Amino acid sequence: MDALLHITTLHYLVLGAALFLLGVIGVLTRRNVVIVLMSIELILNAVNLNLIAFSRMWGGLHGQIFAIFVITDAAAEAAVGLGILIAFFRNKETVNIDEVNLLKW
Amino acid sequence: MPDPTSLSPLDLDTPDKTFLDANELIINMGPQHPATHGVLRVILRLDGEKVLGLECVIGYLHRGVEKIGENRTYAMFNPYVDRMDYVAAVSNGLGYCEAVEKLLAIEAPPRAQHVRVILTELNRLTSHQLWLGTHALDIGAITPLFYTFRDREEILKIFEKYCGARLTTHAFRIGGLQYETYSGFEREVKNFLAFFRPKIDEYEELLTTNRIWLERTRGIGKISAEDCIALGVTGPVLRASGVKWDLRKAQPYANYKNFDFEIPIGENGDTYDRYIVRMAEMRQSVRIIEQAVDALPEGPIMAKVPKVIKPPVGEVYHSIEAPKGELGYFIVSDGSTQPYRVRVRPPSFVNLQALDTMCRGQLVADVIAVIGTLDIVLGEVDR
Amino acid sequence: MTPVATPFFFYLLAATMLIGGILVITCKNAVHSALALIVTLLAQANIYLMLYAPFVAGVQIILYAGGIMVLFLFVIMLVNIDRAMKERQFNSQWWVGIIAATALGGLFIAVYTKGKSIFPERIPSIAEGENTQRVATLLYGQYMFAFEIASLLLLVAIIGAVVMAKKRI
Amino acid sequence: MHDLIQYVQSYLDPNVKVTPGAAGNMFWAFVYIMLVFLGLSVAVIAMNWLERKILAHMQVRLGPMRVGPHGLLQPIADALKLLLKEDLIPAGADSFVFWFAPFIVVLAAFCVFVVVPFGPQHAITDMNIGILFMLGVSSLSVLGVVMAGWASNSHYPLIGALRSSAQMVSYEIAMGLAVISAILMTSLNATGTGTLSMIGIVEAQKAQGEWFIFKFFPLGLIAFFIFAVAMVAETNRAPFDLAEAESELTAGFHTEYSGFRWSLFFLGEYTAMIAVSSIAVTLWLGGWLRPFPNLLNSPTWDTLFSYVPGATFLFLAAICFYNVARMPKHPYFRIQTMGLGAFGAALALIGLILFIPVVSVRVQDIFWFTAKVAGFQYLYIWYRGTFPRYRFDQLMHLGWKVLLPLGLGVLILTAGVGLLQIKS
Amino acid sequence: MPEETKPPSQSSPPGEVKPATEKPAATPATPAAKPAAPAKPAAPAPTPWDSPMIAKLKRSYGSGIEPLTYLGQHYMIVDRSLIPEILQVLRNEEQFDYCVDITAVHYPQREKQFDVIWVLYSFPRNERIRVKTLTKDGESLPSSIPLWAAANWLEREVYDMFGIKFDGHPDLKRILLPEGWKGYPLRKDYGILQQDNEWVQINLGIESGQ
Repeated sequence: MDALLHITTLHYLVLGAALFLLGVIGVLTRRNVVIVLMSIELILNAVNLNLIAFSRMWGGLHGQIFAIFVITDAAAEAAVGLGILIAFFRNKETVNIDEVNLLKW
Repeated sequence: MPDPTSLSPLDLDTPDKTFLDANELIINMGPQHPATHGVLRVILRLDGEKVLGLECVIGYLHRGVEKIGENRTYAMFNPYVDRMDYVAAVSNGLGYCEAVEKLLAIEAPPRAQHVRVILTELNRLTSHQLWLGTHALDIGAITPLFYTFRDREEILKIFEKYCGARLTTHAFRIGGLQYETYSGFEREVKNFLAFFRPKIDEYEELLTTNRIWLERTRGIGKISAEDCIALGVTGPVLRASGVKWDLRKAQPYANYKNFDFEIPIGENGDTYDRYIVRMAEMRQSVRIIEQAVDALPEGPIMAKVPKVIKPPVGEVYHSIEAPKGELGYFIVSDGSTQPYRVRVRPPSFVNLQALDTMCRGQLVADVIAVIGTLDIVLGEVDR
Repeated sequence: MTPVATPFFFYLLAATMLIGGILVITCKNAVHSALALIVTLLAQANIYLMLYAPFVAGVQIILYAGGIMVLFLFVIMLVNIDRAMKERQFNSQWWVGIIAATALGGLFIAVYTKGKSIFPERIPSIAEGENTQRVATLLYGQYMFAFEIASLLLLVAIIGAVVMAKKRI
Repeated sequence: MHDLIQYVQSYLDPNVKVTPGAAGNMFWAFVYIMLVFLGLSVAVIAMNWLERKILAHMQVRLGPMRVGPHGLLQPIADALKLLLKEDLIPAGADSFVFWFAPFIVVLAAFCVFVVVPFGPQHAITDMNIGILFMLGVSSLSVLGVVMAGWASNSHYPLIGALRSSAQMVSYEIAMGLAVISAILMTSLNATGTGTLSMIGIVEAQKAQGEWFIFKFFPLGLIAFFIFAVAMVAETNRAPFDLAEAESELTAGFHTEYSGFRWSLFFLGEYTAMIAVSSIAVTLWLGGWLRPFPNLLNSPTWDTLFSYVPGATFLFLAAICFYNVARMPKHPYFRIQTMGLGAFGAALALIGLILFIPVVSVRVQDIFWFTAKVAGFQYLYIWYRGTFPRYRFDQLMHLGWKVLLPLGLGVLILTAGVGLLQIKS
Repeated sequence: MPEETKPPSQSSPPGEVKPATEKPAATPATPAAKPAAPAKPAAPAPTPWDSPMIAKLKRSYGSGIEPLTYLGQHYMIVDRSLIPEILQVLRNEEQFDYCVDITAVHYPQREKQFDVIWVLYSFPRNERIRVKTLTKDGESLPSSIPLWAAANWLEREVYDMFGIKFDGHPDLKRILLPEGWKGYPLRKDYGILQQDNEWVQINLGIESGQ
């Protein structure tokens, strides 16, 4: 009980791992591109959670800096990913990732 | 085919087209829409927000005025014409009465002519005020509406005192006027003019140099003089494109030739120029009314008109400069008490045709500005 | 501000995050997924606050919830989701995905149970009031180069997104 | 029990100079939350009445006159009407999202006030990322707008939602740049470190003896101007009310809403207006500081300025009494006259209470802050009465091609000038 | 040809029938008998119209056009077959650049049932004329859209109200009445209370519009 009530770094890590797994399942199983992209966001957030938990554990701030970089990266990823999605949708009128099976359109 | 909902090229119920469709988007505006000034339906073909073309669907207010005219006597039809362009009812009556008078080969006495000019020009003021208020409201400025309506009220009070009605006045009779002016008519009109002059400046203060107003109206809905003439567009829209043509000068009717006034014209034919032209027209109307009141002659107000109006067989086309453009009446008489055919040439109807030309390449929000600047009245378009 | 009632809030936020995450990957409607993701992100911002990382929490709210997710919602509304909703939601290799994820989860559990001992018991506390200043000092000092690269990345992403999404260039 | 009393009393001690949140005093934090909530609700009701009256007088009409003296009870009547109206959920709408969207807008608008400093100790709490929190939370209201527009399952709300979200996201950038240039100014002190805390920003202005709007003239003024334009766009108000352009999109994203849920949007909009005005006041207009802190800083002036709150209320009361005297003397108007008189008397009483030095010292910060925010609210109404509406592309043009470069320029110049000042 | 066309419009058979039946209803209060007398001597007749333009037109088209003046307004009755050419000439050579109106009049007793009238105006000359032709029911006329863009809706309205077709019109469909309406309301045989009840029942779901 005490292990549950006394929140340590491990708790955050487990939470991050669970989130990461959810993201992985989403990426591997969903067909809707938008939801796949959102699952990737979940994965990135799980990573961020770990980084910040470790940063707290060691008392440094490098983890937070990395989290900020990851967020920047996520923004770039979302912008480009959604751009591709729009271009794809305009040509094929679908958001189904299974139909992205050609190297051209 | 007979299903009215299938009129449009787009079936609005099926959401198969999205905003990202690579080709074009067709959206429907109206007939119930706050910015279409009545029951006008516009089907827009859009590329994003850009208008590729549009089609007007009209007729929602069709009452068969021309058919009614064939089944009423000449005098009985007179009130009906007020209901076409209901914001400029006096102009409509003037055109109809003059057309029948021409058919009867009689002429209203000078005093009646003067009063007609006064009332018609006052009516032009009300029409332009209503236009200004609603046009500004369409573009998002809510305040001018209240200013114009405040001042319009003063004119409507004069109408009400003169003939008992404010909007659909039925002010004129074939051959002259039904009523002598009430005592103090001249004084009240003069007072109104003194009151109204600074009000035009007030309107202009609100809008003419307002940056947002300039951005919203300059270069919007441009139409060249050639296009105007080809499309039969008349009135302030034509004048804003730089054609100095006003029926009051070109083919004077009533006794407009006795008055001194100018025809304001624009240069670019855009929405801003039309605004400027109409504002200048209000000032000119004030000038005309002033001259007419000063020179109001004494005398009878009714020409010798037979009790039953039976014009000789023949046909006549008579047109006047209504606030919206050329308002023509084509009347065919077969010698009986009823017109054989009354044709109204409504300015709004013909001007509305130009909407497509004016809106191509503009944005959706501009369509609303352009509909406002055309100053259409659906009662007149659909008759 | 010292976090109060830490276990309670931790479990509340963790539960919110996990339920949100599950909804993200199971919802039929992409808009609902996006909303669930927003809930997850906001809960995570609160967890950052508990971890004495207020600046990252603020960035998380502004950038993720206010920026990226609006972009997502925007795109979902632009593309037609009606058809996608009627279709099958999971691909035919879904069981492979589940197995892979389970394996990964097993790996995590193994690592955490083994490596539990290396985590220090006492967590050193840092002055929260100076968090922003210290992040700034690091970001514009030690990580200057990385910062510049990140800004370049964003520029490339902007141009790339515009080029991708534009109809006619 | 005694501990509890002490716990409550501890914060009443005049020596306490921190916010209840910072002091860790849950009781007073809760009281403050309730006070802010109540105050905001009253402010929104008052805004509603004032907007109608001021707009009406700008447009040569009277505005509400029937319900209560000079329509004073009109907002309450309207609120009742809205509460009693049927809460429609259109067929085909996504009912949960539709139901939930207004709450997000309201929540986002209200949450901002957690860090708004009404005085050096009059704030719910003081976060050291205060301004970041404010911008972040207020940007969440976009989500509510988008959800409302999408869930209505109708064309006009969807277009309205897309427009307003694009607009809000775009103007957030210009807004952020303007905010950063103000934050840069806070670092012009001995240690060279600035602050993101709302209270810290005002304290910096106090320490530098200058409101940031006048700092590095005209840089502060330009930054303030950018923020003032962007905040109008943020709140979807005229002349940037494209999302609600009734001539184009009927009512924008809340076209399908009715009754209680619609009134939540209304509440959210007005609260957001007050919230962004509070940010502007805090960053540039010296927050709770009284006017002219550096020029007229003798104790005489302090006392003189401490009389202003009471005098203002007395002035308002005098207007009420003047109107009582002008009321028609017909028996029909008796209740109206009495109501107006009672309202005036209440105002006068508040005014008199504010003259008591003990009260005045504690409350004048709040008064100055509120007065400045009220000035912004008047500006909002004034804009609505005078400006036509921008077109969407013009709006985007203004946001991206005018305000954004201007904001960047101001930021760079502020940094440069600040650097020179530190060096010299 | 013109001699044939004029009399029917002057004798106006429907006009004689109509007032006889509807006069009591139309003017019940006024004494109908007396004022009929003074109106008689004032009946002016159309006089021939002569101008350089008419002379030129006469030279090329001869008896195909009959120019007349009535009450100071000029008009010409043009043979149906000459219509395309005459309008072309008026537009391009005589500078009638503004098509004011296109309309029609129905004379059910005549063999050529319809008068179709173009009202034209010239900005350079400040002159207004009317061109009139006679056409049978079911016969179509050439569209004048290539000459005046304004003719588009005006021709549609004539089609809508009279059922006269215009060849070459790009979008000739009803304009004021709904698509699918039966009958042409401004024809004399279409009663004033008449309406397309079938259309009303199908599309509006009510028994009748009256």
